[in-house]
Amino acid sequence: MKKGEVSFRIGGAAGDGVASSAETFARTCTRSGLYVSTYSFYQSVIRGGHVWTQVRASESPVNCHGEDPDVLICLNQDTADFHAKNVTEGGAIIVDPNAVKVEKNELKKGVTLVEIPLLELSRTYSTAQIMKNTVALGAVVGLLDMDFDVFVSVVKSQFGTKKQDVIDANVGAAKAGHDFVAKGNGRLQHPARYTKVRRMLVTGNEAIAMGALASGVKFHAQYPMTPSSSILHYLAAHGPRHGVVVKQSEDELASINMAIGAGFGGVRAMTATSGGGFSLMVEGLGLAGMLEVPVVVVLAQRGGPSTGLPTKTEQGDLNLAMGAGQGDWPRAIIAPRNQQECFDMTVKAFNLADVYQTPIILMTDLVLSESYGTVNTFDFNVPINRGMMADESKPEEFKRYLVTESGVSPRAIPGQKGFQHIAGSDEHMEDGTLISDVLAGLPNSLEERVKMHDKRMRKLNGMLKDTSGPELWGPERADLTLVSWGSTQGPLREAISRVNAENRIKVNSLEYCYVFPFHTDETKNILKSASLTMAVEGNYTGQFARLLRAETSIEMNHHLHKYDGEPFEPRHIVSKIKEVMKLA
Amino acid sequence: MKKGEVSFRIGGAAGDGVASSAETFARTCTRSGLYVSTYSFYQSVIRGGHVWTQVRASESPVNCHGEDPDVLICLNQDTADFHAKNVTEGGAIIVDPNAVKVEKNELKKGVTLVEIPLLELSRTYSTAQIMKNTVALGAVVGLLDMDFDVFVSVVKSQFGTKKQDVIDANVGAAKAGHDFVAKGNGRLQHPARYTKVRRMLVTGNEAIAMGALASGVKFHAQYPMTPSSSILHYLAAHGPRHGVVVKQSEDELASINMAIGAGFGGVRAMTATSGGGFSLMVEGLGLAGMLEVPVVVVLAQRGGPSTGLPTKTEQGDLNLAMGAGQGDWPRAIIAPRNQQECFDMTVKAFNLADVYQTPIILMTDLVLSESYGTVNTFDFNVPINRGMMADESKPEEFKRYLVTESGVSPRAIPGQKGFQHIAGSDEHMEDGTLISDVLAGLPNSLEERVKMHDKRMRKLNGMLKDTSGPELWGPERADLTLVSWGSTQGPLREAISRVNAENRIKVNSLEYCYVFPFHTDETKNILKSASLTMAVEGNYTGQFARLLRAETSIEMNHHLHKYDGEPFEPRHIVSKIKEVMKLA
Amino acid sequence: MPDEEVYEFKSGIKPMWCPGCGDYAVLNAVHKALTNLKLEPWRVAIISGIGCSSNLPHFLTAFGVHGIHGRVMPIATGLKLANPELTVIGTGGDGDGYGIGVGHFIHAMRRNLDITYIVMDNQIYGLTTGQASPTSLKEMKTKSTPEGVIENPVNPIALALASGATYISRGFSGDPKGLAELIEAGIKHKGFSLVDVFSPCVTYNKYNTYDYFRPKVYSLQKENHDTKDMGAAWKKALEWGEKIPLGIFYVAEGVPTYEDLEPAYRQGMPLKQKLGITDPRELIEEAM
Amino acid sequence: MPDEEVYEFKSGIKPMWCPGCGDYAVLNAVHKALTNLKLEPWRVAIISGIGCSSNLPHFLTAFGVHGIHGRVMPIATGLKLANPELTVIGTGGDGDGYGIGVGHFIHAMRRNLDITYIVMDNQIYGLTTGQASPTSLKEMKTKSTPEGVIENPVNPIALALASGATYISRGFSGDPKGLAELIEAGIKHKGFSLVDVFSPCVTYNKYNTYDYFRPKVYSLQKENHDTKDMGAAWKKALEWGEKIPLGIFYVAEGVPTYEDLEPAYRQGMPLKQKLGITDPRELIEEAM
Ligand SMILES: Cc1ncc(C[n+]2csc(CCOP(=O)(O)OP(=O)(O)O)c2C)c(N)n1
Ligand SMILES: Cc1ncc(C[n+]2csc(CCOP(=O)(O)OP(=O)(O)O)c2C)c(N)n1
Ligand code: SF4
Ligand code: SF4
Ligand SMILES: [Mg+2]
Ligand SMILES: [Mg+2]
Repeated sequence: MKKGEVSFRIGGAAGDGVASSAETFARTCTRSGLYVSTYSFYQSVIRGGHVWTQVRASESPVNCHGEDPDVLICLNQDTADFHAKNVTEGGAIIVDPNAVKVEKNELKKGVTLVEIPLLELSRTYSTAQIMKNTVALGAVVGLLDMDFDVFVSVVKSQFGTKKQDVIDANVGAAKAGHDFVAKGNGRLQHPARYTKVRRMLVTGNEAIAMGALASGVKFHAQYPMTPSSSILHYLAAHGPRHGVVVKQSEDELASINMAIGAGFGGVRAMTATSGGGFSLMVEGLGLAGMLEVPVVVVLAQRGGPSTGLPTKTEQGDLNLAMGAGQGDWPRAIIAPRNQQECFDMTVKAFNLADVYQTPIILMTDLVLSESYGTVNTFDFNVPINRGMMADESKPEEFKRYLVTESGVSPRAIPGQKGFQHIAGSDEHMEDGTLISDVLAGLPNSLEERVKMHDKRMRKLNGMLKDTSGPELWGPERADLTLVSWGSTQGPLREAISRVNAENRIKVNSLEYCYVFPFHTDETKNILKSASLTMAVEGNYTGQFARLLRAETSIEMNHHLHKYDGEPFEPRHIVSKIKEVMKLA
Repeated sequence: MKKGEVSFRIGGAAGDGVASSAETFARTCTRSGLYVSTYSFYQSVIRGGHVWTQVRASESPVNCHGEDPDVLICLNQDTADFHAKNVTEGGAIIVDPNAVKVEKNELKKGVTLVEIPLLELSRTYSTAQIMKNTVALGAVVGLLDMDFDVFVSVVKSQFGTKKQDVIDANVGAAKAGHDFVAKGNGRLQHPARYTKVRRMLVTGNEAIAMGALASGVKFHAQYPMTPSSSILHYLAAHGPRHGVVVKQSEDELASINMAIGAGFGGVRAMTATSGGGFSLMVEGLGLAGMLEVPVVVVLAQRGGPSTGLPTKTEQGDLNLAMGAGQGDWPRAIIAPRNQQECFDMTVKAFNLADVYQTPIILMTDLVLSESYGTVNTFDFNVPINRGMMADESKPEEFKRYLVTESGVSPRAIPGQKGFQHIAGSDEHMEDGTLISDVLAGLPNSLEERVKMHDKRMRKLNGMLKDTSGPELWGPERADLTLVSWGSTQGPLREAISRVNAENRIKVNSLEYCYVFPFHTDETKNILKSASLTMAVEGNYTGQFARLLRAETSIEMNHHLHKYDGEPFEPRHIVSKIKEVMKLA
Repeated sequence: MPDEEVYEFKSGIKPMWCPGCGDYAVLNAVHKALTNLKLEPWRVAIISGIGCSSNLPHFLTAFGVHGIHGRVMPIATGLKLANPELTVIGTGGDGDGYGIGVGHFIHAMRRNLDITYIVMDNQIYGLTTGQASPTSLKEMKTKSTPEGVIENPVNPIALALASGATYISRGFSGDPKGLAELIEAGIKHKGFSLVDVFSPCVTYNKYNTYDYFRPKVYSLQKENHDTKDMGAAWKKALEWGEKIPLGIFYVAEGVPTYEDLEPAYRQGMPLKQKLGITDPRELIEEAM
Repeated sequence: MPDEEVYEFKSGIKPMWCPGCGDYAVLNAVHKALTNLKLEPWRVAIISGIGCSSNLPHFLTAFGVHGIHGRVMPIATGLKLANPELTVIGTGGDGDGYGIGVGHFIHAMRRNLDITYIVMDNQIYGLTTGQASPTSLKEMKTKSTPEGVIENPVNPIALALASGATYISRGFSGDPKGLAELIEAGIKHKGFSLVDVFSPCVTYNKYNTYDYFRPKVYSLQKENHDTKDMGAAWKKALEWGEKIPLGIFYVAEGVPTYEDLEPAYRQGMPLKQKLGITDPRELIEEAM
């Protein structure tokens, strides 16, 4: 066990309530003033198989779920078999001895085996199987010397005032577990200072949904798909109260086209999906690019190709996002690095979409979408820029697709008298009429086309200026520069801190949140003075490194690719750094 | 007029029969032993607007439709207004003086204005408006001193034996035009030597369809979309007779998935579309990659984005093809450079698809798909390699997704006793069972995933070896190397020949037919000794140059991009070369 | 209403349809219906897909989206939900609506949004120069079916009945007056309205011509068809051959529309709301 | 027939469905039907989409494709056309078949291919953990519709009647024997067969449970329903509430199947043909 932090893991089978118990614990930690980062390892089956969730809680900010557990709850034998031996020195394992056997001689030094008759104790409070988890949670609260009242407050929030009996049962069961360990059946080194600092605990998806609400989204259409579904769930639950129309569409073709219809109608519109659904949005995205309709599209990546690893993480859809839609059209791709950026970048995405009147793609991955992280209370009072609107007083001068230096044209929306126009997917002229309707075959049709295409593509220049370059984190001069995009930031920074603390060499990290339009000049500037470079990304072919090379000609010296479906842990990166730098 | 060749152009409005009259002329030239290349300029309207077709015919091979016309038929006033002044010195213009006025003082030197009462003469033979085109064609045959009987033979082939009255009318009308000019109303410099060498005249699409027939395609599903539709038309007309099931599907989602079903069923299967439809195939392509089902997909590009320029050419879908489908999966992209390669590469595509059990994408563009070119009679006796099939005698050893060095696993098809398996889009094990069905959450599930993903991706190595590198055309050492892919070859080679003949400098051309997997080593080898480079491609962002840079770090020194919807003409390239090389 | 409130709906752009194309009559009928209803062009939006027929929005002075092939309904749905005060009309071809778009068509109908969908059904793919469409009759020879269509045609009226459309009608370009009336009634109807139109393609469909339909068609309304009787409507939907019914097959009045049920509208119309969250306390609290 | 010709259709893989899931009964029924029909596993192919229900092929010893969400019908169509000698069965969920896939469903039915389509209709999205499906009843509360569904459900039986399916039936996982019979008859039927199955999701649909259906369902066949009468079938298709019919709604015998009409088959079965063109002269001549 490290000082100041604890990694808690609970494992069982799908259907055992692993994730929800972990959430209860994560909230208890958050309300105890700790920073939290979680990860759920689960499968594409509703029941059975093996699943586990880790909650890492620390006095100082944590950006990933860490590595081996300090405290482990084994809800079934598989969990003991797979995880018990990994529990860190000085840690604890909680099992129901009537159900699970632990091989004691495989355990690390000083690991306490806490045997609690979980099921038996739970029976007093409820017949529900899941209540045994609560007993175990209570025990953990006791072991870690946390304030039991904080736990109670979490349970109360979760079940609300209307379910007093459920609350009572849970509190009772937890108390039984708590008292069991209080009676000397185990106690850990007091792991962390608990405070009353209040923070939020959100998944990346929730942060995006909140960012959208803050930004004034008024229309959200989505078809469920892991790991994007909880955006739909959150917005369906909270949107209508704030006037947001939230539609589960019949498929993703419909989602994107509904969002385009709503965007054309003048409201802020969004959709969200994963790679398979995004594949179905490809044609619609190009349509939005051509119609110049703002729309925000969340692409939450999971393991591919095809259905692939539906509940596993990957960063394998960058080529897809870059290549979506026939022909060339301007898009921006943003890959938030953590839950806070999920909120902030959603706000940014809506503003970019409105200002540049084109689709903005927000890319996350399963681990960021679904993992909880603590954030400081979001400021919902966000900047909102709806972009260029037509001059209400001059309908006669209005041209929807006016050719401008910025590529952005004045916008008008249905209902505005005198501003009627047709937004057409065929190439058109400034007023929206089709070249083929009025200039079919006339020599100047070519010029008109070129003018309009150039205009659209000029938006890329503006978007480049309106977004910031990659962030160089760590020492300015380093022996090795890691290059990454999106959620890889978390384990990567931790790996760097560890390496830099333990070795003579210095490593830093170049992190991309704004992926496209690509910040070529900044990249070249920074990387020209890099000694050695290594791209760290969660896919097979190194899609981001290819993009970087296509934009800068710079080839990474090394690559670390992970595509087994699991997120990077700091140690994976540490050991690759050591290999590359020939450290012991 | 150049020696040994003639460029013929006929213009009018949509619905005037411009393209079919041009085809008749092109066939007449072909049967006269000339090499032919055509281009049709038309619009996305069925009637009206301005359209024209050019037929370039030459004693020596021609690879593009050339530039200004030598002989022009003006079916309407627009044609005279737009084209008459471009007719080359010594050329001829045919008009019906009762319908079209030509500004004589705008004509170039020595251009003969041949005024024929086309409509009046045609009335004797038919009331159909289109018959006046035939009169004009007859006149051209006369002007060019071609064998009238050859023209008659073409008409006979076109209308078949059952329509003797139509044949008679056409021959009569043509003869009237022919005799009109024979009476001294115009005669051109004898332009070319006519021979009896027999060649075929085919569009790129027809060549692909024939290549597919030769390769033994047994299933073709397609949804109509310009410029791919004539593949469907050709196969619908000729396929069933050769046992090919040809299905117009309800959309492109269905096309690709039907082809996958048929491919799984063991027959050679194909689909074809343009960018919009390909966008809808994106998810299905990834499925085929994952199921390891062979399928050939033709992507005939047109002007984008979105509906864009539906009847215009572009090379703007390379990013789309490269990025199609979430995650990484092995694909090959082949871009035939001319009609002959359309045939050959279709054969190649079917073999690669079967050998590597993965989708192969054949990319053309409107100008190659729809333009006619002469080819030597296709050899239908093509090599057929169906790839690795399971050992019929050892069903018990069969594993559909056996991990092999090549990444290719033995294949078995429904009907084969003992070889039953499920091809699944979820990540699976060697025998096809899903990881989530049998290893849900077990630690070795990660290994199994990695093994299988690696296996699939290894196919890229084999495909790289089984395809040839880029072709260097022209002098080995040059001052400027043009880099291109697909159909740009035609005008580009002609431009190079012209520049090299007229200047001190030497230009050569590096041409890619096999676009992906990318031939990195060959490219580096060749380009490292290039003095200056220029990418020539038909899109805005330089998609191919980006690919090349992503694969090699090599940045082109110059770029020539065209995206006005029209194909390159040699002179566009010549003038850019001159600009770049600072020639007068 | 005073005269000046009647607006011109025809734009200056001349359709490039073939002379005789049925779509001219549809355009005129739409124009007439909109004018009769005294709608204001800026409160009307016409959404179309891709096809000859889908060019129609350009020839009107309303707002519109000329979208992509088959996605008329989703675009119209998104727009209508964003601003339910608009009169939203979908238009397009049989390929667009009943072929590639038939899934969206089914789902749009079961939502019963207050949208009017006018399908110019020429039983052929016009713009792509003459392939079979989902309504092409069996055995019809086209470029894609040189030996004749072997599929049974889609029956849009029957599909609409099976899917909850609340106004189901069929018109004919050869009966422009009747057609305008059907469109007008469809727009007035609160809920999803289908106006299926026989709109002959004179260039690529040499079979289902004006002369093909003229002797066969008759008006349901002249026959005292009961538009409230779903069973009767079903029977009429299946009628095809010597007699082909035109007019209103079925109307369900008073069925709540999607707009009536959408919970977000309790906060007002999306387009008119203030953006963002004024009081985020509840959202924040819940996430703690 | 001698005993040894009856093959085992259950594979060694254990379904991971929740205990009590209706899909177990469907699997058993499919198994029973295939065994009863004495089919050979290697001549049977099961095509599915994505969803809990779509995992079914893995639990059988036949060939199969576990494809992508919503595309069961195109994959099955391609396979059947390539090799019409196979027994091709489509399976999947209500979301898969009637939601994202409803367009293909309509087009597959109008083709009348000799395919049997078994839809495990649990009126919910199971695998994605409980959102509304196209058959979720109005007002049902789900994760995506916390205030209740506001759409009218898809009526698969009515759609099938409107689209030309020639065998239309509905089963219930609570009646495994009846279900197996429906499936068996569906496979035997020459032409497109629909077997819609109420297959309760015990985890995410707490409304349409076994207990919900048991008192309501009754057998059409026990009521002497005339399966040849399309009008009667239509009426029964609309029946919902206190009484819900199970069994065969409609059968059209002797309608030519797609396979009967496909011109390419005059040359034999695609799979068995020699590849390539032996005599290309005509093709060459035409291109000269
Ligand atoms: C995804 C996609 N596939 C194919 C096309 C090509 N396409 C354009 S219009 C059309 C069909 C037109 O038929 P219909 O909808 O009946 O309209 P019509 O021209 O007959 O009025 C097709 C297939 C397209 N634009 N987009
Ligand atoms: C294109 C696409 N969108 C979304 C998904 C996610 N997804 C998987 S299964 C499913 C729905 C499952 O519902 P249903 O078809 O009714 O099957 P059930 O699980 O209820 O048996 C969805 C939306 C997907 N796999 N592919
Ligand atoms: S091709 Fe047919 S549908 Fe298109 S404009 Fe001409 S007549 Fe109308
Ligand atoms: S979630 Fe529902 S449909 Fe899925 S296995 Fe469980 S009970 Fe069956
Ligand atoms: Mg049509
Ligand atoms: Mg379901």
